[in-house]
Amino acid sequence: MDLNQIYTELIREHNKNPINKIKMLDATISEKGHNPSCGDEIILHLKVKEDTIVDASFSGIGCAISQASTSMMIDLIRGKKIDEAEKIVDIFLKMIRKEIDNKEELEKLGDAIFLKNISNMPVRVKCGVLSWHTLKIALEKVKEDN
Amino acid sequence: MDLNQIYTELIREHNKNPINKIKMLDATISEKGHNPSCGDEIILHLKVKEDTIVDASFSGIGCAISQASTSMMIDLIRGKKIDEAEKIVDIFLKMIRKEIDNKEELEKLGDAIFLKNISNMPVRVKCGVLSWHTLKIALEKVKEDN
Amino acid sequence: MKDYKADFKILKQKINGSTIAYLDNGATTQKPLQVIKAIEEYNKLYNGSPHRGAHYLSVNATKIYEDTRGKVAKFIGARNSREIIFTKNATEALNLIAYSYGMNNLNAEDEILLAITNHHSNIVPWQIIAKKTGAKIIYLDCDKNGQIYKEDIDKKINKNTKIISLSHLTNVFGMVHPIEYIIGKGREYSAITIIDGAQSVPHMKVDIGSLKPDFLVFSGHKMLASMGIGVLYGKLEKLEEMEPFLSGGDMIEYVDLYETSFHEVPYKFEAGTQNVEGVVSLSAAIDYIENIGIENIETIEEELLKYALKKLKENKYVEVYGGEDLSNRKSLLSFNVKDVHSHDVATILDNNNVAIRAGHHCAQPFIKHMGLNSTCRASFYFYNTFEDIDRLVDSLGGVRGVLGYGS
Amino acid sequence: MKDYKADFKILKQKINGSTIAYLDNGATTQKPLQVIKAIEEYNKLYNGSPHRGAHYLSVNATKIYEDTRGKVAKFIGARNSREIIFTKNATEALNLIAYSYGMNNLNAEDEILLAITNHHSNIVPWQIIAKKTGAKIIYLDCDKNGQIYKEDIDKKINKNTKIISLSHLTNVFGMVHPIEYIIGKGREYSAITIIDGAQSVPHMKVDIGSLKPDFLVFSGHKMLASMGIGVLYGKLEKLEEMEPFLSGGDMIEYVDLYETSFHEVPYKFEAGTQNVEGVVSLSAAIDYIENIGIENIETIEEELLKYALKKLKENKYVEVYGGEDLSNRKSLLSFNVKDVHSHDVATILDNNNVAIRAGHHCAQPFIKHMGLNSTCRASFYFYNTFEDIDRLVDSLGGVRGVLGYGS
Ligand SMILES: Cc1ncc(COP(=O)(O)O)c(C=O)c1O
Ligand SMILES: Cc1ncc(COP(=O)(O)O)c(C=O)c1O
Repeated sequence: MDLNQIYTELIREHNKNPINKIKMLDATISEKGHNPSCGDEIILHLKVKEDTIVDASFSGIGCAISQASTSMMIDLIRGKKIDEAEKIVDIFLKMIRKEIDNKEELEKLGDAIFLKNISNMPVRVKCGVLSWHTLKIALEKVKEDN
Repeated sequence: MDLNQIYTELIREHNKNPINKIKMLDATISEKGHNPSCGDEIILHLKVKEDTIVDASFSGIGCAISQASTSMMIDLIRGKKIDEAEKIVDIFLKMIRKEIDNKEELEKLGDAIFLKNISNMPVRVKCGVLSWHTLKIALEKVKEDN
Repeated sequence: MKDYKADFKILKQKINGSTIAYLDNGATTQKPLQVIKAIEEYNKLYNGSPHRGAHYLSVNATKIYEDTRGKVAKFIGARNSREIIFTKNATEALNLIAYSYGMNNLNAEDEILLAITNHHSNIVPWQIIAKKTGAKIIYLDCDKNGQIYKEDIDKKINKNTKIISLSHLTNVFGMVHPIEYIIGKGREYSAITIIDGAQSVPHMKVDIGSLKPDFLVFSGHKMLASMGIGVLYGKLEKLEEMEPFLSGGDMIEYVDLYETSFHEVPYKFEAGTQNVEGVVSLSAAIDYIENIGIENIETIEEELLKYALKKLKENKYVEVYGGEDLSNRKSLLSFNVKDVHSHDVATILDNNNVAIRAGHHCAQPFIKHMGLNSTCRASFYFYNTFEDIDRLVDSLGGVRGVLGYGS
Repeated sequence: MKDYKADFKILKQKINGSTIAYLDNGATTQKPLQVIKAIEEYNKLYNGSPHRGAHYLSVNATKIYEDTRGKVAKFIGARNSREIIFTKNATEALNLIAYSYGMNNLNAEDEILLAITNHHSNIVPWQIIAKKTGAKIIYLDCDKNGQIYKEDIDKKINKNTKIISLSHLTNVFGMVHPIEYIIGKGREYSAITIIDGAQSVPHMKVDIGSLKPDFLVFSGHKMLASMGIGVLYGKLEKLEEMEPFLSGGDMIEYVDLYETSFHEVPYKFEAGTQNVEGVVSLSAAIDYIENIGIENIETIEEELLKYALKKLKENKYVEVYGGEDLSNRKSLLSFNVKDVHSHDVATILDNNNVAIRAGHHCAQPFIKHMGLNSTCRASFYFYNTFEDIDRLVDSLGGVRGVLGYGS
């Protein structure tokens, strides 16, 4: 395994300068996600207006992979409609489970496509998918409230 | 191992014709001995007058070794003084534990000396010593009551 | 027949000039080279602490452990590998159910229905729970062959019955109990059913998917695997509502000073460092069994049982228990020799390197119920041969002589 | 230094071109050829069900099992082999004490004194017992090095303290706790003391005869033996007054329909078919350790620890916990790399075949108490070498670079 395929330039950047790691005081929902066996813990903040995620950010503690993955995800879903965001989450989780290979689909993941390699690291997969699962749960709650 | 060293003529006889296996209605003490892992169960009946075992018998269920050993023991202690009987028990248990080799001492065991070979059979030792332990306990009770 | 013993070195070695006719498989089975090799390989190449580390050996150990969970699920026809919990033996599995389910779900009106044929491991834990909860133990009766029967089952199951626990295949007389019927009855009365598969799973097809019990337990060492590894199958929804039993490392989510949240099923029930080595052996054992085919094992043992019953009948001093109907008998048989205690029989047979078991077989209530003091038991596995049985029968022929009885 | 690794094939194999620098011995140790061979030999020559049979294999298995009980007693300086009970791991042993002693001897006024440094296995069972009995859990504080201290111990032990349970050697910072002092205090206040020796027994002389705790627990797999075998030492008089925990086969005397009388100690606590194979491995492991000499193991590990601490200090981005005083530190150490999460460190080191552990090490309360989120832990055994430590230090040198930080 080449470490550079895991700790890519992008992951390093998102980890070192987590621009999306900031508390959001006017969030419409703040959803906690955790990974007890690792100790990773994030809180995902979303500001949703009607069916659009107008802003997103996160706080919490975790390894580089979970921090970067969260940050990339936020870049990707900010401004997106709820159902679009859900589709992206779906594609991401499928990519990690190696259930998808369609290039066109994968391109919808933007930078997050570079997280593909963590699917080869059983113990780190959980770090990579934590925020995506958390987003999924948060969006379901939002829809229920609507 | 030669089976004939275990199932000796004497053991066969005592097992087949357990002349000492008979309930005693006027026993001064009836002591139960058991061996849960085997299922052996004997009741030792003693008639003690002052410090003498004037009669003894047993009832119960068990393998040939426990039945014969009990029967031989009874032959040996019938009519003996309590302290003599206790000495004999002591010699017997020492013989089984291979802690004694003194011929003179061993001869006090009479026929029971032929049980010596069971000390080489870990799983059957318990069968052989059951009644002797039971006798020891019974005699202690008798002494306490005196 | 194929010479399966080629894989079992322990059965090929000579002790004082002869091999061992090993007929104590109900107590524990021997391990084929394939299992022994799998253990060795694990220890030489892959050993690590599962679930806890990010390094190569730990990742490997985790994978082996979790893959085997899936293999066990498939082997018994469970849909979800999360329904498989590893324990140290069948006994621990039964205790887990008793403490975790029984202790928290029973009260003084409730009844626990056991079969009189049960193994101590499926009686004593219930006595303890009954004492602590006030629940009542009721026993299913059996007929003279050691088989339970419908009229009695129908009579004893009622709306107070909360737990039904019994052997699939009994370990003294080798009776296949009508568990489909009982599980159905249990469902009708909303009682949970616990199947003790310690004797059945190694010897016959057991399919959770069609039987649908709430719980099933068995031990690895009775099916070619190591000692120290057992299995509890539980319906997911039951396991999820249960409290943990053993607690400590790995079964937790968050531990605070005074409160703990628990990990999900199945981890919730697996406290401390788990026996990966045992799991490896179970994995290799299942491969071995599936390679032969469990149906073939059933067929081989049927032949062995039939042959043994026929031959034993020829000795008029041997009384074999369990009756003539072979359709509900499997893999083992009990007998006694006239005038001779079972322990003497076992000792005399051991002298000929014929290994059987004597005594109460951890089933004192059953033995007593049958009016017996003890029995001799010969229990088979697929590697046994007609020759093993001939040696049993021949040795038995000499038993009464050794004790000085006319033949 | 002697090349002990010659006996550990797993540490000689190459994974992607290099051997593994195995520094996760606190989680589980590797097994020498002698232990692997003992297991193989047992399975090829002697395997049988212990305590139950009159035949050769069963008699042998019983003898091996009981002889090892004596060997374990001698190894830890216990006078009586009946004080040794075999469990599946240290966790089961602690649960046994908690359920069997704790549950039946505690009430609402009583206090359970634990160290904040305890492993989850020595916390969660007590939380469960506390909840069921109403007893209160009190924690011993520790200083910034993870060491507990006398003033706090004196303050927290009182006449309500019924149970004191703590690690001898802690598994996160590697502190040797002053257990002689605590055991003395416990005696003064008639509290029982339970020593978790999971980390100490493999690495230092532990002598029951001079320490005189009421209970001591440890795991075989952390001292060269198989997974699936653990030990509970208990004072005979304590064990005798305790109720059984797991129940079933072998631990009974007479089983009636509704009542059971139990076998004597230690059998009373060993339910079901026991792990003879695991016991065999423990026996071989003790032989191996005694062959080296536990004092020599202490010396080797002292050297390793000293060397590792010196070398790690040279990296200004690495913070090592536990302080300068080496007199009460042993066998393992915790650290963090500035700006890098422990899991990333472990992954990056794994890529260089350096095996350490990252996370909370089953000690969340301690980690939180120290204001940490997680640590990296390197834990040694006598077979480790300075070279293993050099590889650790070298790999650590590259960690920050991989994550894009200036050196
Ligand atoms: C201090 C301590 N106590 C208890 C345990 C539990 O040991 P096991 O997982 O073998 O039961 C461990 C190891 O995990 C430990 O380090
Ligand atoms: C029917 C039955 N149930 C339970 C057990 C207990 O199995 P173990 O001793 O492996 O826990 C046995 C075997 O001893 C058995 O035959």
